[in-house]
Amino acid sequence: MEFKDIFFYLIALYILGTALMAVNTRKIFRASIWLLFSLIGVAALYFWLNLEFLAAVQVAVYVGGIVVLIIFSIFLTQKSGNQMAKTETTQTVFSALASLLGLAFLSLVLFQHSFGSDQNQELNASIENIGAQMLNPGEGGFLLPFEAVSMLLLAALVGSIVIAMKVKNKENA
Amino acid sequence: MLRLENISSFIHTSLSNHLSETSVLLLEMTIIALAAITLFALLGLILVLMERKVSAWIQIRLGPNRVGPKGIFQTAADTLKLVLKEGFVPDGADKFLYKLAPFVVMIIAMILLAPIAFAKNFAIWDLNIGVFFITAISSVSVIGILMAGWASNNQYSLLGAMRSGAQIISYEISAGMAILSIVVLTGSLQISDIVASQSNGWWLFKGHIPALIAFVIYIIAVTAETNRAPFDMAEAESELTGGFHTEYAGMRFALFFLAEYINIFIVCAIGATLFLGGWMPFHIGNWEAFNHIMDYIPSSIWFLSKTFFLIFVIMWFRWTFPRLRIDQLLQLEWKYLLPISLFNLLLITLIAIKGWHF
Amino acid sequence: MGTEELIQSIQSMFPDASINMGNNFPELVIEKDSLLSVLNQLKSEPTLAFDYLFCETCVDWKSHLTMVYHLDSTRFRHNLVIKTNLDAQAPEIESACHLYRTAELHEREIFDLFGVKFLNHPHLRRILLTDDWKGHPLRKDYDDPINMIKL
Amino acid sequence: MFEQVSTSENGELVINVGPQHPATHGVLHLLITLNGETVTKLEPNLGYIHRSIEKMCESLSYRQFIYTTSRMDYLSSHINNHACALTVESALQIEIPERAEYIRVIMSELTRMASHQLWWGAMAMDLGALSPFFYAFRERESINDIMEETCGARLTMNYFVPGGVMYDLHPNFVAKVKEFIVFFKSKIDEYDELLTGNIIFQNRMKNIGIISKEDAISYGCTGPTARGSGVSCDIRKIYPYSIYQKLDFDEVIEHGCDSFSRYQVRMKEMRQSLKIIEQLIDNIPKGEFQAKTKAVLKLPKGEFYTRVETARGELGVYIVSEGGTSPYRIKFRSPGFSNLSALEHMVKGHKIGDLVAIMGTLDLVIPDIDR
Repeated sequence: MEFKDIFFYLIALYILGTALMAVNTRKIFRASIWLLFSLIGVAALYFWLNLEFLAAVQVAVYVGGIVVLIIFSIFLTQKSGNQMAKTETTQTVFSALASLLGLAFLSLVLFQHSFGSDQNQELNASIENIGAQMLNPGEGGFLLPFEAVSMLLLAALVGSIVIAMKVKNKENA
Repeated sequence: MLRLENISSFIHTSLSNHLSETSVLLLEMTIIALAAITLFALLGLILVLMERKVSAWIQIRLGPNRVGPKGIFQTAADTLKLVLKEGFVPDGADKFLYKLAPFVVMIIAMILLAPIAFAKNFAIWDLNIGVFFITAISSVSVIGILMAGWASNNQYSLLGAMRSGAQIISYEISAGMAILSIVVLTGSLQISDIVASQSNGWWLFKGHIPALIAFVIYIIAVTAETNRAPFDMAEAESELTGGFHTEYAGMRFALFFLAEYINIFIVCAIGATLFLGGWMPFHIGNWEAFNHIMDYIPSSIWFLSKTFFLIFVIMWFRWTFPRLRIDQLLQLEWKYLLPISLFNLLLITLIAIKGWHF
Repeated sequence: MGTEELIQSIQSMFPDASINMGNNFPELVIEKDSLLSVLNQLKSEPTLAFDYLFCETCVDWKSHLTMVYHLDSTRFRHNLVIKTNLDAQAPEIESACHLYRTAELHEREIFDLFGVKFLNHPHLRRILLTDDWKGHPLRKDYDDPINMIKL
Repeated sequence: MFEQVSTSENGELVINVGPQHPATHGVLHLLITLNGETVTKLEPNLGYIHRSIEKMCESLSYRQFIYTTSRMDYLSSHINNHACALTVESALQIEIPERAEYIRVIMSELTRMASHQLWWGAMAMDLGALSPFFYAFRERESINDIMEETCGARLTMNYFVPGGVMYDLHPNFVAKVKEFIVFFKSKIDEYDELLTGNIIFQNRMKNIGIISKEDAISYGCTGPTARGSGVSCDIRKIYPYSIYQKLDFDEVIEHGCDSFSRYQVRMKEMRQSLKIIEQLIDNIPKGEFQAKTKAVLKLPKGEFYTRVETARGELGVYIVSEGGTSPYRIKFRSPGFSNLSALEHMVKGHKIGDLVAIMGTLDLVIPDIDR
């Protein structure tokens, strides 16, 4: 095993460990912090793959954005410091079954796929290439999904503003 | 004259002559880690002393003047005191997160140091997404503050954490826009490229008025992002007694304190790199003799003097302005800075496409 | 309006009450039950307009307590003192804080230090001393052998 | 004394501001309820430094009780002493020498300026600007030095006694005060440059902490707090005492009703105080500094009330005498106590940062409130 491989397993172990902690802790704030660490681990994996841009996006969007949002919503709910109620046994069984099913499906796909065919093909993950593909309307371009996603985000933004304004009006009246 | 870039290459070549590639890598990593930690300690000591001296100067006082000549060992003595202080955990606090928070803030400040070019060919990791890496990682530092505020089990801390969360997230956008405007002009995210693009003049001068606007917005936004007065809502000692670090004492408090100064250094270093040419010496058009003299000054001196000038400006803000209110703070960002910086970015893009810059 | 005229006009307004000139201000002595109506009239009468209660306090005369209200008119700049006697055992009087907001804190202080109960006061509780303090220090019969030094 | 609660029934945050809090400038305790950052309820809890001065005075003689009042509003100790001395003098009908009157007014106005300077620095500090505090203290120090030379003390001077003042002026006094007038005239412009014109400061002060003229009267606000709402309430003008009648000065009234008006009133009052001192300092009459009084003072039976204008507002001294050597009942109507009652009215609906700013403009001195 090479030095590089040891690093991969270390990162993988870290991601899995923190993810396990995230689902097992019964304090909701701690769960979000473990999730944060897990997501940082994923970013580390991207760094390991030399995909710096993706790694930085992972950190900026998931860690700096989504986890902060989660933490904010935890702050705004009351009694966030209390322990959450223990999950019921049936719930545990069903979620375990669902996870196993997911695992089985994923491994099926993984084992059916043959890796190695495009190993020699250099992956061009430079920013110029990403930018060009993002704004490419033709074959292999991502302009349409990019615009669709931005429309969706805009709709979400407007929707949240509308909801927030409605609550304020009620308070005034 | 001793130049930093020569030292690094000298170490690399002398190590490579004797050892295998892996061990050279490991040894260099260790050296860099030690150097970074030393730099941290030094920066902390210098910046805290500088803050105290600058504030004393502005406030017609003497400042620290007992420990060592002109008080230069004052911060070292303070650190010693803080190390010896008992670090206790308040009742009802989330112990694990309470203890973790200062380290999160500190580690993030350390990671941010990686892509900064201290001198010619002298950076820890000149990765190809340099400035984006910094924007991304610095967005995580808010987590440490939120953690500290929540885990302290204190309403003041919680309010401070909420404030700083809202504040940092908002001002990150403006800071990002300001950084982006230089990236648009340069066409690269890599710090070495950005510095190289300023060999014939700093972007502050080359980019006309939009660059100047971007620079001003950048300085305002990073002042807010590092929780410095007049935007120190997270601490706001007269309102929230100490904000998110109300309950912290001893070395844990010192880590927050240190991280604040390291963050100031980093944002000022980025500001100097983006707008003031990083380690590039100051040149004036065709004045060959003048340019030669400027070239003779080591690049590290250029970089540090620009950075410390910006640090001084930020300290000057702190000791002059009253604090904004939280809603005014957010209003400033969302109603003024963000629209201005968006429009400014458009202008800069136009300049970059048309090649109107020098 | 001179002081003489002021005394006369107030006397004509309240024929039952006695009014005479004190050392500094004219003093009107009234029954405690008529306090609110007197204050109301003094405040709303346009020629008097006593809109500013600048001092409200109490004096313990051992046999009885006396509430003292110092009134001022910000328009005409004339003053009036209103006095009313209270029972020493169970002192009780209507609160003036609906007419003069400043009375709210002053009455809490008097309640705290003299034990006068103010009816219809929004939140009458001790203000300076702790809630479990025994007695009312400014009463003449109050005794605290530890904290009080007798000269 | 109060229940430890962190959230109210409807989920609002309950915070104890004080008794140990940097913004309360002393041991004031405010129990505030917050909805987000907005203050919805405010309840002051007083008495942390209550010394029952009124009770103490009942066993002190008419010479001694004046000294306790220096400890009430320690920033206007001369003016507090003045009120007590005036009460005793008016009851005993003591004529005091003109020299003493001049000294008293000069000292009072110096005290007023020192108090306003401290307020200016402390209020700026409440708003997060730390440097003005040091600038304010530079000027306050020179006033304190002047006081120290003549009175021997820097804070609780105890200089005014029934019948005049305790000692004659220090020979350097006139020269030093003149020096200070020249010095301070340039510095007060510096104050304006540093803070008044600052846009952040103006945004923090304007239209914040509004109290209308009617409310200000009803809440019993006095001093700059009321004058910022357009209430004419300067006792020096409306019920003149000492030699204020002979002096040429303006009562500063602003009509903005907000924090900025209160700020402006105090800034302008400092200039008016300078004006008063300028009129007096060159013609302090020669002669006695203290009238001959009996060794033991006995007030006639009756009630005596005196009103003076301290730096914070109207101070009333109410003495009920039974003819003995000590008062039967004494009541100090302190300006801070009444001004504090208006705090909730001003703060409600504002942010927690504004609470601090508004408290700064009220210029509360806690020993004055607790007594």
